[in-house]
Formats: sequence, structure tokens, C-alpha cells
Amino acid sequence: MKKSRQIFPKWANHVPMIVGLSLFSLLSFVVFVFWYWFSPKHLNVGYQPEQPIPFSHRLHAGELGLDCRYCHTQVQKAGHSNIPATETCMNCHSVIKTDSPHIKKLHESYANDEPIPWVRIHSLPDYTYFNHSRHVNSGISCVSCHGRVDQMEVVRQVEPLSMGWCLDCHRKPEKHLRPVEFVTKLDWHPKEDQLTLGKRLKKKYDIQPKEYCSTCHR
Amino acid sequence: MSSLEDLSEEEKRKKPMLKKRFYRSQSDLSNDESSGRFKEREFQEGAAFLDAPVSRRTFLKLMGATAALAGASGCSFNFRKPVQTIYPYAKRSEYDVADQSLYFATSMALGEDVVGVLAKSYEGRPIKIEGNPSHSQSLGATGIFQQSSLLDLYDPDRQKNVSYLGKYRSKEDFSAWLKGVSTEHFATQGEGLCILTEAQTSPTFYRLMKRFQLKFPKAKVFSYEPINNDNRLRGIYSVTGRWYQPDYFYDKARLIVSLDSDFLGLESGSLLATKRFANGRDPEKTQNKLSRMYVCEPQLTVTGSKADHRLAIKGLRVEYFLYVLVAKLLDARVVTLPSTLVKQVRRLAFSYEKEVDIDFLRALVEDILKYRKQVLFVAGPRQPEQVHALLYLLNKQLSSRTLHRYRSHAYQQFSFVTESNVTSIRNFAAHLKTGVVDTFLCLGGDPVYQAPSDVDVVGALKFVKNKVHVTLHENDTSTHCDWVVPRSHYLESWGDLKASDGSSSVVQPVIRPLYDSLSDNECMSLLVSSYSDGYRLLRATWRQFSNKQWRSCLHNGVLSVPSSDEWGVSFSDRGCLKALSKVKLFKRNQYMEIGFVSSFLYDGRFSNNGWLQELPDSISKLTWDNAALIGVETASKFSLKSGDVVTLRVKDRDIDIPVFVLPGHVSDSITLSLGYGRRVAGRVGERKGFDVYPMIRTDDFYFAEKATLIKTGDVYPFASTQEHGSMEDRPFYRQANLSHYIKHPEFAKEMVEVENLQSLWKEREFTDGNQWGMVIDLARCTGCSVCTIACQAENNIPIVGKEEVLNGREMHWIRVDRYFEGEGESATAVHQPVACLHCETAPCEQVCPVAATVHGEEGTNDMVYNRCVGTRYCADNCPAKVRRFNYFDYHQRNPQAQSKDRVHFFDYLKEPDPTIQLQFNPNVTVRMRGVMEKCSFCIQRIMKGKSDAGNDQRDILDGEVQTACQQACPAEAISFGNILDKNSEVFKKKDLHRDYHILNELHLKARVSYSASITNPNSHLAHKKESAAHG
Amino acid sequence: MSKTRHLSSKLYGVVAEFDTATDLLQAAKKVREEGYVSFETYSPFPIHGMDDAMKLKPSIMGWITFLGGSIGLIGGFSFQSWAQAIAYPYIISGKPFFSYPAFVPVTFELMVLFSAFAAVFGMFILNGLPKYHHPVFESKLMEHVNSHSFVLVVEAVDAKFQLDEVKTFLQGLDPKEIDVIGDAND
Amino acid sequence: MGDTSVNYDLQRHPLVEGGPDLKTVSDVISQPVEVKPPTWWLISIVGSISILTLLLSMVGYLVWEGVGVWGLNNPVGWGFAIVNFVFWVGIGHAGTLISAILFLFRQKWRTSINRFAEAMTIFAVICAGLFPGIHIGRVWVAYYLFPIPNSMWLWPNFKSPLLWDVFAVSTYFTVSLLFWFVGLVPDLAMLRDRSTTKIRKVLYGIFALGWRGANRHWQHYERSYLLLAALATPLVLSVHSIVSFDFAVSQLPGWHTTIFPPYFVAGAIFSGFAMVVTLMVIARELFGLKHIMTLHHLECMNKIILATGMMVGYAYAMEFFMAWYSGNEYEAFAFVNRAFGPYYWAYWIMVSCNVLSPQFFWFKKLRRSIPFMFVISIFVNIGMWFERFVITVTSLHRDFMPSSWGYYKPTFVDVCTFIGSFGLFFTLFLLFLKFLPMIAVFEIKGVMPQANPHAHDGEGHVKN
Repeated sequence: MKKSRQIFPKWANHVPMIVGLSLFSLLSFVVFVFWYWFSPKHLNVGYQPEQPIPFSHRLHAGELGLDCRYCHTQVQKAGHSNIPATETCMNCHSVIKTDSPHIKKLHESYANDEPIPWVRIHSLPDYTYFNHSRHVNSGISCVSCHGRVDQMEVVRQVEPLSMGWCLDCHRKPEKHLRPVEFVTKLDWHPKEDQLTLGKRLKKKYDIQPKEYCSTCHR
Repeated sequence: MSSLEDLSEEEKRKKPMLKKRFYRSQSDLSNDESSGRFKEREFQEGAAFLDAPVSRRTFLKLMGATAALAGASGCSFNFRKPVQTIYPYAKRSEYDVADQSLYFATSMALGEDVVGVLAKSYEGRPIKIEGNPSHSQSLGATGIFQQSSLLDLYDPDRQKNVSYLGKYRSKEDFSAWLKGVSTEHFATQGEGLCILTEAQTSPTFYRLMKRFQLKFPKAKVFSYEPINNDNRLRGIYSVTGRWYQPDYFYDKARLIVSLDSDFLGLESGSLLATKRFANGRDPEKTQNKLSRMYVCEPQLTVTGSKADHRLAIKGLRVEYFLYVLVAKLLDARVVTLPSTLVKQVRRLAFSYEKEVDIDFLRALVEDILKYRKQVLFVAGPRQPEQVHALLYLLNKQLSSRTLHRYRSHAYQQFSFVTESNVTSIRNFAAHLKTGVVDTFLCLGGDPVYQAPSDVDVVGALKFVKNKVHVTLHENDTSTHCDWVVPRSHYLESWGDLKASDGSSSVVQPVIRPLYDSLSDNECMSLLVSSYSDGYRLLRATWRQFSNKQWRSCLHNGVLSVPSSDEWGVSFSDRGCLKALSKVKLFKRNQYMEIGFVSSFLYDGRFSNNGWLQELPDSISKLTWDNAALIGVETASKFSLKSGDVVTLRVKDRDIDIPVFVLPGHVSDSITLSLGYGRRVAGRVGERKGFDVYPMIRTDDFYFAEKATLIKTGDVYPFASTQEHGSMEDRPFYRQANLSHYIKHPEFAKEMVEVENLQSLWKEREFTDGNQWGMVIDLARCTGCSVCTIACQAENNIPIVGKEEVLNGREMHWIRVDRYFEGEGESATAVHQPVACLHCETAPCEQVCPVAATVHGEEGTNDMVYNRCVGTRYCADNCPAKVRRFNYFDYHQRNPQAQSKDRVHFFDYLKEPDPTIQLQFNPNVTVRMRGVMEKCSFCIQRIMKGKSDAGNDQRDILDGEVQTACQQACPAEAISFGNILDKNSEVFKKKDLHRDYHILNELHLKARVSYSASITNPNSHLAHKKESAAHG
Repeated sequence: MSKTRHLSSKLYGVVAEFDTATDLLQAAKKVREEGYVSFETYSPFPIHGMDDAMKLKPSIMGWITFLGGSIGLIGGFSFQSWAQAIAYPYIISGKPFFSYPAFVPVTFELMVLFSAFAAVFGMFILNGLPKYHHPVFESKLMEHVNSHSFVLVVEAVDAKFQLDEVKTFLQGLDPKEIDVIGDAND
Repeated sequence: MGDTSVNYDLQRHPLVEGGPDLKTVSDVISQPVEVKPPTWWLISIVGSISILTLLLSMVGYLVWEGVGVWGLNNPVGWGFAIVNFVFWVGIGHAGTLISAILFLFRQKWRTSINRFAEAMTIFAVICAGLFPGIHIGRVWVAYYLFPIPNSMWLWPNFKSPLLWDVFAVSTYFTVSLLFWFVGLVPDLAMLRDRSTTKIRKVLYGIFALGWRGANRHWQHYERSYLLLAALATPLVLSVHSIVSFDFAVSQLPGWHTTIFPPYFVAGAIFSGFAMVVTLMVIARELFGLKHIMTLHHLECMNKIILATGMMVGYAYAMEFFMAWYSGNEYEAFAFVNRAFGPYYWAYWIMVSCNVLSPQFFWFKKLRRSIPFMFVISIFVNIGMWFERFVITVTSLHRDFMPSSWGYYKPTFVDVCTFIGSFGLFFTLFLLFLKFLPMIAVFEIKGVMPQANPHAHDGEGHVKN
């Protein structure tokens, strides 16, 4: 007999709550996505491209125990740590494993003076100027940024290399400082507590990491 | 030949830069890669953008585009960092420490001017030119031409390969052909062989030239430089009978009298002159015994603006002024001349006596008497021979021999050298017209464009069968030649040069020739014998050196030191008399004269050089244009204002050119600067400005008389970087004359009207480490503007083009402010370089909403491009207005930009030409559009110094870190260093009484301060200057 | 819309429409005096004195807003101080890192913003809005309540509620019309 | 509907003339929303949308090419964009001011115009917000301006006035929007109930949030509205003060002035009221609401225009005095240069429009003449735009160092963007007129005699 005057059904009363909550959660999720998953930590860490020659750091640096500086000769002199010239490889591989197809590539490269197109793994934005020599000579080990390369069959990126990550160490260098002579010993561990050692070395080497912009940006 | 083994050794040494073509850098830094073509890409789309050429810029751009999507910096569309490929050397080479620049000593010739330079090579490509401290003409300084020569090397508009009638030919084809030419002419002793060359100063060249002339006695050689020192050379010859080149010691003189000479400006030897002059004007170095300078000149020059007393006088009357002066000196019995000469001089003087500004003259004579033996007379190259002849006599009698010395011209035995350029070019055309010439070789230059209008080069060339032009750029001449051969740039060729002081320096390549080019020497070698490369030729010339010596020569860049002084002994009055007798009696009628001057494009050879095109002229502050400079009086007489186009007519020839009204320019006189308005130059230089060569004739080569001027009614827009000439009585440029300074040493600090603001809070104090600061000494600065160019080269500063300069958007980080003092033709100007002041309480910093400009702990005001969003608030709040905003991406808008393969939608359509990219300094970010930029105190150099010092655990030494502007400055006006270090030069400078800060009342606590300029006017004339002093 | 559910909807209350605001006010007074508590008046505009007539407690909106404001104030200021002086202190014009005067404007704005949020959303929450489906919409007397009619509803949940009594009582207040929301038979 | 002899309790002017009953008021105000749009509306919406597209194309061009397409140069880093921003923000002040301050002062006559004015506020602030957004060099990194956590560990610089501005304007917009919406809810409910078609019922229903005019709701509602008004009032004042900080906190002669905050606020009210008058005069003609937006209301606003106009005039004078009195040569020059420098024309346009033209409102006749007040209000709007131009550009183009003095010429992009922003404004406004009640119906009813429940019999007790 009575016709309903209601415009909306009963369940409509729950809609606003649902909509509101879902909007809120969506928004916070988006922020989270950018802040967390789009950060270098997730974009760059684990980057492990295939190299033209499957050079094994585990074999050379790890098992054979070559010092990093045998190949990366300029790491202490220059801001840029060089990739070795084919010539360097030839020091040994002119005689060792000469029959392997990969070593043949080396020989070609050496013979007709064509560079080997290695794929870059660790790279900073171009407006960021990182100086290897400053860090290595101040007792920051390769391992702090590159990880245990001596255990990597194929090298991959282990640290985010993001600005925040840099700042973290620039604010607390003692977490990473070690005696300069051990910077290339990736498996080295301090006898004492790292922080006490770090504090001592910080004084000894007079380490004052800067945070102002032109330290890295020009 | 003896140098074979060390040749190979040389080859090895050069390997990194000689090995491959320029576009495949040897570097193992991927951001030096200039082409993506070798890369294999892991992610096809959007990948590998980082090894695109100016990756820094592309990166910023991509960041910009993607940043909007990605909250985190530095991730690209494919959520992975794009693939970059690293190219290590295959074979190790010496000196290949990555990102450690190498310096190679070489030297650059410009006309007869030779300057030794150090080329900074990064990864095998020269990226900066510095002065060579061990070269006598440079002493570490460079001029605008040396600095910007780098851009010419990389100019993509250069002649790239040999072409015959516009068709491609290989270098070998040409060599073979030329070989043939020389053999067939050998029979005829070179009959019909003709060479026209630019001024040559290379010993090797002349060694080959000697052999050439022996082999082809009948061959004709001519030499032409529109800007030259003929009159000086010939004037002195006329009285000494020797081809002497003078060398003046402005630092030792107490009184300098310059007659229409811009020896601080664009004249040859200006670097050395500037350094010496500045030393003579330095209150500390001279213990307040400053030199005093009188200048007589028609148009205001930097020399004139440094003068204590300046007489604006028409160029053609300067000599009459000299006669009057000499007459006065004769009366005063301080000079003695042979009676015949005396009679002639008095006769000429008499006609002008009434015209001359009497108290100027009186003061001058008085000072000459006062400073006997310490007076130096110098006349400009535009003044006729007799003037130089007389000056030679005056200098000999009025100044001690320590003030000036003369050296015989190294190549006086070659007739085409001693013959004046005007005669040479005239004879050249005449000789061609006789039709005997069948093969004509033009080494550099552009006679078609540069020859006087009454010399019909084009017509003459029609008589010649084979025409060869060896040239850096294609130009008018090469369009009339059938063989066009690329000429090697000095940075890519071997050679040697002999400076006017007799010292020889080496020219060594810093990069393998970019194109199939030949050096002049190599061309000559083709003619005289078989082809041999520049290095062999050079080594042969200097075979006396052992390899060890040779290596040290290459290291120092100097082959032989200045030859011992020669002191002109005999002199004949006949020569001078002959010259003087030619002088016409001065007529009183008021004719309009036109004077021709060199410009920042020199004689036009730099017209395709964007840096020089955009460098504001020292006085007019014009860019991208030349103009008919006229005085204020002339302007009102013809009711003209700047930009009005007029028709200039002298005798039968005329041009249309806009006038630019300039205070300090004498009335009834027009100044035209050469080098503009080229029809064929390149994408940058073509049809910029106005070609004034048509106004030059062989008979009025430096000045043209009886010019008429008709207003056409058209108006032409001038892009001047400083519209406002007056200082509005604001104390920015502070100067006082010596007496005032001695009475009130603190005058500069006392010149501030407004009380200093006080701070409401406790400010940060910068008390430890290196606190960088700079002092610019206005007493030394001449306003030559080389700092601007040096900065531009160091910091990847783009050119913006005339339109954008008109919009007021020029990008120079350090500008040279020019303020006029005084009225009308007697006005003069002061120059003040202004860069970022690096205020400790920087107004720019607090207004930036994103903290893109903040302060470094070492007192530098840092600009962080990748944080900048471009609100321009900082620029608005900067009281010195030194901040520059990238309204567009100027690198992509450069006329030489080329289309690029775009990585993403927001990427740019164009990018700079690959060769231009080779010039970029990899240690400075290439800014994208929409970001602010400004002087950074060359932060990249500071950081280099810090890391070097840090690596060997020491403090930075004073002078270890030099800013680009400081290093280039020939006047040593800029000092930079740690202001906390009591022993540093900059500390001493800041300690001076005359040290002051501009805008100090704003409590900026600026790190850049100025040393007030001190002038030394004649007390009787002083009051004139006095009024201006507090301008 | 499905009729059936509404046809068998339980009793909600008795609706009476009045001519004017004045009548409604008087009616409300009387209803309250009669002892009814859970009744409600509906009008196109707030009527002065109605709160007293219905003996309502004063609104607590003020406190909610104050709370929101305080959150904005304290949160805003402390965030700025943290960001500028602790998280990443950089040298700006040589000023102290903790330069509180500079933080005032943003702090103020955030205070206003948060208290505004509190005031608006607090109000909606207190009023249980949005509530798109409500029994009173069933009554035709409600049709013009937002335009020009004045309505009083005595709700069934009231302890004292007896359908017939209420009906007769309301009749006594001389309303324009009376209506019952929901089915009478329970 | 017999006796309509309304007794006006203590009010000189009837707020609603002709004494209609509640229903009529509802009908009249709802009518524009319910009937199909008149032709003039269709014409003008088409016009304003086409102008809006002009704006959009200009913005697109700007973002693609770079800020260089504007006439900005080295000394003058801020031009039209900032001028327009301050101009629109200023206009955006009247609305909230009328609603809030007049509400607190119990100025009942506000009821007829507050909805209207608030809408204007919101749309003006939208236009204003556009400009700072697009004037930055790299639009795509604008998010740097907000404190968003990021892997760079960087936060914006809270010492910068520009950042204060970001917060001020966004807060102002949000609060104004809430204020406006809260006011709308009961009227939307009315429209919902009046709706005849299902679709309208649902749409209005959604936004009416199921409002049913219950007294318990009214109780909280009024409280909350009062609080909002109390908050909005200092907000209005703070926003334009902070906008003025953009200039006052810098150290540029002509910007660095302590008088700016009050001066800017006065200017904002001035321009805002002028804009309201402009729009109202048109609207009341078109919608035949003369008896609701009465001449009396307009007169009140003209009085305020006169008052604020004189405040602004005082500020102009005081600036000059201070410039001279400070004895600071740069200050002094900056102001002389304003009046007699290359931009003298802008300055004198400003003075004549802002200071002289309102003076006519001393005369009651003119104050109450519709065409006259329309013209004056337009003048004031022009004048206030030029005030911002004078402050921004003439201070910048000649500051401390004569060597870097310059001259700013707007390009066609500058001009078209400015014009385009009106397209945006009017598009939004026309949509508002069509789909929402342009007058706060329940508030009008609240001030009608029928709303007074304490009227005893015989004292104008109206029966419906």
C-alpha cells in the first residue's frame, strides 16, 4: 500500500565508509610504492648484467687471491677506478687457458686493439661526483660499497648507492673505517669492536666526511 | 733522419690521442662516449641513454621526466638503471690515469703575435687552454683569442676534407696533384707559381720557404694581414735602417704617452703589455710610485679607460698633436733633432698649434720634463710611419734603455715579410692580372673578404688556372678556389713559432687531426720535396737538440729564450725626413673621418666562434654585432641614436650600417670594427654584423677621410649586455687619485652612504678548514674580458644567441660591468668584473624553497642543479644579479646543434654536435633548461685540490687552487685562496686599506671583495678626474 | 527499489507536520514536557530556542576542533624543527639550524588546516552523516522539510512510547497532519 | 497567501524584499538549477570553455618549450605568472571573508551573497594555484616542494617564504572548500527533495549526504559552521600576509617593506569585493534575484570597497614616505622609479584605478547606481592587477646594480595565459550557477521574519 520514498537502499549507508577507507589506503600505498619500491634500493640492488666475457671475480680475487689493485690500478690515484686494459689480462692469459673461447676474445681484442665492451654495474647519476681515491685512502674498504666481490661468480650490485645511503656513512664513518692497508682485503674483520676501531681511526686519519652539497654535486 | 727512434717514442706517447678517430674516445668513462652505436642494449627502449653524448644533460632531463613518476632519484622508465658500456683500453698507454688531466705545452700564433699555452687534455681531448708560464709572451696568462681558439678546433663547420670543385678528394689525391705541380714548375723555375700566405712566424715554415725560393726562384710569394704592425716596423726602419720590432717595459716607465695605441686591448703583445702595465700601476708593488698615462685616441679603448688623462682626438690629427708636442719639447731643449727635421716639424706643428687642448699639452710637457728618462712613447699601428719614426727618436732621448728594447725582425731577409701588407696585396692582385700565374696557393686567410675594396681579388683570381686554398673554414676565398684543403688547427698539428722577442716555442698536437687536414708546413714540404709530416719537418729544423733536450723542450714548450737585446745604434734623419716630407699640411676643414679597428673577431677569422661573438665588447658591451661607433656630439649633430641605420660613403663606395652612440668617442669621427658581416663563415658567424672591408682602400687603409653620413631611417636592434651606462652615484666601482689615497687610505671603506644592516641572530662563523675568498684588484684590471671567456670554457656555459641576449638572458657567470664617467667625447669608462659574491649570509639561499642553493662549510655558495626546480626566486633576491637562469636548453638551441635520438617523450629533439661535446668539461654538470646557475668559485677545481691534498695527507697550498678567471687574467687582478691563511695572497689583499665590499650595507659578508682603483693624475689636471673619482 | 522490505518495515515513530517554526517550537516544548526523550524535530533552517525546547546537551564540537588544532600546531612545528635542525641541517644564509621564527607561518597554517578538518569531519561523524537510507524518509510529511515544512517525530524507541497515546497527544498540538512511519501492527 | 504585511523587526532594510513565503524562496532560488539552461548561459559557457582551451594550449606550449617563452629576463625573474597569482589570490579573499568575518559580526545581509562569494573564492584560488605551478622551470619536479619522504633524505627549506606560500595557499583552498561544502549540504538536501528525475535525486542525494534537517544535526552543524568561520577569519588574513612575505622577506628595494602584510590584505579584500560586485550585478540581472541580492547589499559592499580602497591608497603614500624617511638611496630610487621610471604608466593606472575611482562612492547616488558601480568595480579589478605588476616588475627591473638593469616585455604567451585563466574561472563559475543554488537558501530562510519563532501573535506572525 505504501510506496517507499527512500532514494537509496539500506546498504548505501555503508558505502561512504568503505570508499573512504579504500581511498585512504590506496593513497598511502602509492606513497609507499614510490618511497620504497622505486628507491634505488629496490631498483639497483641485485643488478647483475651479463658480461661479454664471463670473468669470475670469485676465481681471481677469491681463490687466486689477486689484490683488487692488480687490475684496478688507479683506484688509489684517481677519482675513477679503472677497468683494466686487455693488456693487463694478457699478462697471464697470454699463456694461461689460451684455448678457451673467451680468452680467445681477449686475444682478438689485444691483437686488433679493440676494447672489450664491459657492462657497467655500479654507476651514479652524472651530476654526482664520487672520488674512489679519497675513500680508499681514508680506510673505506671496497667491500663497503661493492660487497664481497671475491665471492661473486658474476658481479652484482649489493648496495643501493642512493644519496641517503651515502649520507648514512658520511654521518657515521666509524661504522666502515678500517686500517688503510686492509681496504682491499674483503674478508678482513676487525679484532676489536668495529665502532671503537672506527672511532680511533677516525681520529687517526682525521676523517671529516662532509654533508654539504658541493661535496658530491657541482 | 736522426729523429726516427724518438719519433716512434713520440708516437707511443701520443697513442691515447692518436689511436682512433675523435668520435671513439679511448676513455673508459662511459660518459665520454659520444655515440651509442657500439652498445648492445639490454633494454631496447629508453636504454643506454647514459652513454648518449652529453649524458649529464640528458640524464638531468630524463631524471626530470621520470622523477615525476618515480619518487626516487635516478630511476628510468624501465625501473632499472639503463645499460652503460665501459670501454677500457685494449693496450695500456702511459699517462692514462683516468680523470687526471694532462697539460701539453704548445703555442698559438695570431698574426705576428705568438703566445705559449698549455692545453689541458682530458682523456685525450683538449678541454681548456691555459697560459704557459715559461713562455715570454704569456707568463701564464691568456687572452680571449687563446681561450676561445679551443672552440675553433671543435667547430663542426670546419672544412672537413679536401674538395676539388666541390667534389670530395682524398688528402692523397691533393698531395699527388701538388707534387705534380711542383715537378712541372721545377723546369720553369717556378714561373707561374704564386703563394699568398697569412703572416707566418714559424722557423720551420721559413726554412721550407728558403728551400722553396731556391727551387723556384721565379715563384712569387705574398703575405697579407689586414691587421698588422707595418707602420711601426717601417717607421723605425726609416730612421734606423733596420727592421726593428720594439718591446716596451710599461712596468718600468713612470710616464706613458700612448698615441692612438690600444696596447692593453687587441694589439699584438697585449698580454705581456697588460701584465707590465698592471705592475706599474699597482700601489703596493710600486710603493705608491704609480706610472702616469696620457692617451690620445679617437674612440674609447680599454687603454684609454685606464688613462689618467685622455684626450679624445681624431685619429688623423694624432700625428699633428705629436708635432706640436715635439715642437714644445724642442723649445724646452729636452730633445734634439737634426735641423732639417726641426724645420719640418715646426712647420707642421704651427698649423695645428691652435687646435690642441692647451692645458693637456702643458701638463704633458711638464710631466715629460719631470720624468725624463722614465718616459715611454707608444703609438698605435694605425698611425703613419713618421709618427713611429719620431717616437723612436723621442724614446731614445727621453727614456733609458731599460724601458724599451728593439730586436731585428727574424725574417727580414724575406722581401714579402718586410714589404708592407697593403703593397703586398696590391702587387699580388696586379701580378695575378698579368696572367703569368697558373697555380696559386693561398695559405689561410680570406683575401676576397679582407682585401681593400680597390684590390679586385676576385677578378684577379679569374686569371689563374689552378687555385688552392688551405683554410680552417670555408670562406669567400675558398668559394673562388677549385682546390679547398682543410688546414690543421694548431692544437692538432706539429710546428714551431717565433715570437717578436725572438723566443721560439713549440706547437704540438693535443689530439689527432679531426679531419683530413694539412698544416702550412706540410703544404710547403709538398712543394719543396716529398710529403713529410709536421713532426719530421719540425724535428729537422731543431735537429741541434739531443733527444733528451728535445723532450724537455716539448715539456716546457719553449725552444729558445728571447734573443739578446739589440740596441738601435745608427739612425738616419734622412729616413725620417723623407717620411715627414710626405706629410701634407693640416687643413682646417671639418671632415668626417672613419677609423678601422680590430674586434673580438680579430680580422674575421673568429667569426664562427660563438664565445667571441657573444663576448660583450669591452666598451660598447655589444654582442653579435659591430656598429658604426660615433660620439655623442656627432649623434646630436645628425640627430642619430643607437640603432639608426646610416649610409656611410667615402668617395665611390658606401655601406649601410647602424650607428652606436658611445661616450668618449671624438666627434666628426666614426669607428668601424673589422671581421663582421661575413657572407660565408659557418652556422654561427654567417651574416652577423656588418662587413666594413668595402670601406677600406689601399690609400686609406687605417683611416678614411671625408666620409659622408646619411640617415636611412631604418632602425636595427642591438644586443648590448649593459644598457645603463651610469653608476647612478652608487659606490660600486671605487677609485681615488694617488694623493687622495695617501691622505685617506681607508677612502674606499668610507664611501658607503647607508648604515650596515645588523643581524638579528647569531650567524654561523666559518673558522676552520679552507675558507675560500677572492679579491679583484680594480687598479690592475683593464676590462679585457678574458675572465668571461675563460669561465665560459671551464664551466660549460652555453652561448644563447643574439635574440636571447636581446631578451637579457646572457649566461656569463662573470661579467665585466662598464660605467662611464664624464660627458661627451671627454668621457671615460671604468671596468668592474662581477661574479657571484659568495655571501656568507647569502640572500639567495634563504628564499629557495627546495634548498637547491645552500652554503658549503668552506664558505662557497653552492648551486645544486639537480635539486633546482627553477622558481628564480634566488635570482630575484640576489642584489648583484649574478645568477643566470636556463630559460631554454641553450645547448640544444645552439645553431650547431643536431637532432638526437630521443629516449623518451620529454627528451629534447636536438643536442650539441658531437665535436662540440668533446669540448665539455666532464667535471662540471651540463645544465638542462629550467635550472639556475652561477659562479661556483670553480668548485670542481677546489675539489680536485682537496682530493689531491687529502690523498697525500697535506693542506692545500696557497695558489694550488686557481679559478679559471684568475688563471687567465693577464693583469693578475684576481687573487683567490684561503682567507684564514695569513700567508695567502688573498689574505694579504683583503688586508689592504683599499679593500672593500660592494653592497656591504646589506650585511652580505661577501667572500669576494675589491681593491679600489688608484689613479695618478697630473695635479694640474687632477680636478677634472677628481669629479669623476667619486662616480 | 524493492518495495517488499519496506512494506514490512518495523515501526519507527509518529510524524506530525506543523505550520510554522513557532508551532514546531511550541510543540517540541510540549512533547518534552510530556516526558518524551527520543523525539526529533526537522526544519528547513535551525530554529532558535529549539535546543532548549528539546533540552539538548551543548555540542562538543569545540573540543574536537581544539584537539585537531593542537595536533596540527605541535606536529607542524616539531616536524619542521626535526627536518631543519636534526634530519639534515644545511647552512642557509648563515642562519641557525633551529630558527624557529621561520617555522611560525607553516605551523599556523597546519594548525588551521587540522582544526578545520576536525570541525567538519567531527560534525559529520557526530551527526552520523552520511546516512543515505533513513526511516524518516519513508514519511511523505518529510518531503518538504528541507524547503518549507516543519516536522516533529516521536520515535518508537522512546520508553514512554505508545502508538495511540502519541497519536492522540500529537493531535492535541494541532498539527497540519499526522503520519506513522513503519507498520502499525506490532 | 493572504496577509503579507511583514513587520521588519529592528531592520532598516528588508533582507528579502516583497516578503515572499519560504516556499517561494525555495522555488525562486532553485529555479535556475531546475529549468533548462537559458541561451545566454549556453553562449557564455561555450565562450569561456574556448578561452579555457587557450589557457591549456599555452600551458602545454610552456611546459614543452620552457619558461623562455615568457618575457622574463635576468633582472626580472618574476613576471605575469606571479602577478596573476597574487591577483587571483587577492580576488579569492572576498568570499571567505564575507562568509566568515561578516558571519562572526552577525551581518545578516551577507546571507544573500556568501554562497556566491565563496564559490568565487574557490574558483579564484584554483586559478591562482595554477600559476606558481607552471612558472617554475622544471614542472615535473614540483613535488620537491612538498615534504615527501625520499631516498635522498632531503626535506624542503622551511625558511623560504615560497614554501610558506605553498602551505598557506593549499590550506586556504582546502578550508574554503570545506566551508563552502558544509554550507551547501542542507541546500543540496532541499534540491534532492525537490528533484523529479531519478538521476538528479541520486546525484544531489549523494552530495547531500542524507541530510534531513534534524535539530540535533542543526545543533552540531551550527557550532561547526561557527568554528569554521572563526578559523577562516585569521586564515584569510594569514594567507595574504604570507603571500606578501614572498616580497617582504626578500631584500629587494620596493619588496622589502614591513607594511606589506596589512597592505596586501586590504588590497585583497578591495579586489575581492570589487569582483563580487561585478559578478553579482550581472547575476541578479540575469536570474531576476533583485529582491534577494538587494541594492542595499550592493551598497554595503561599495562602502567596504571605498574603505579598503583608501587603506590601499594610504599604503601607497606610506611606502613613499618610508622610502624617503629611511634615507636609503636604493629604497628611495626604487619608488621614484616606480612613479617616474620606464613603468610610470603602470603606476599611474594603478593609482587612478585603486585610489581615485572608489572616491565616487562617497556619493550615495553613485553608490547605489548599478551601471556606475559595475564600471568602478571593473576599474578596481584592473587597478589591482596593475598594483601587483608594479610591485613585482618595477622593483625587479632596476634594483641595486645599474649594470644589470633591464626592461621586461610580456610575450603573447604571457598575455594569452592571463586571459586564459579567466576562461578557467568563468567556466567553473557558470557550471556553479547552473548546478548549485547560488544563494544559501537555508540561511536566507533563517533571516526571514518567518524564521523568528519568538514572534507573539499580532506581531507579524505569518501563516504559510
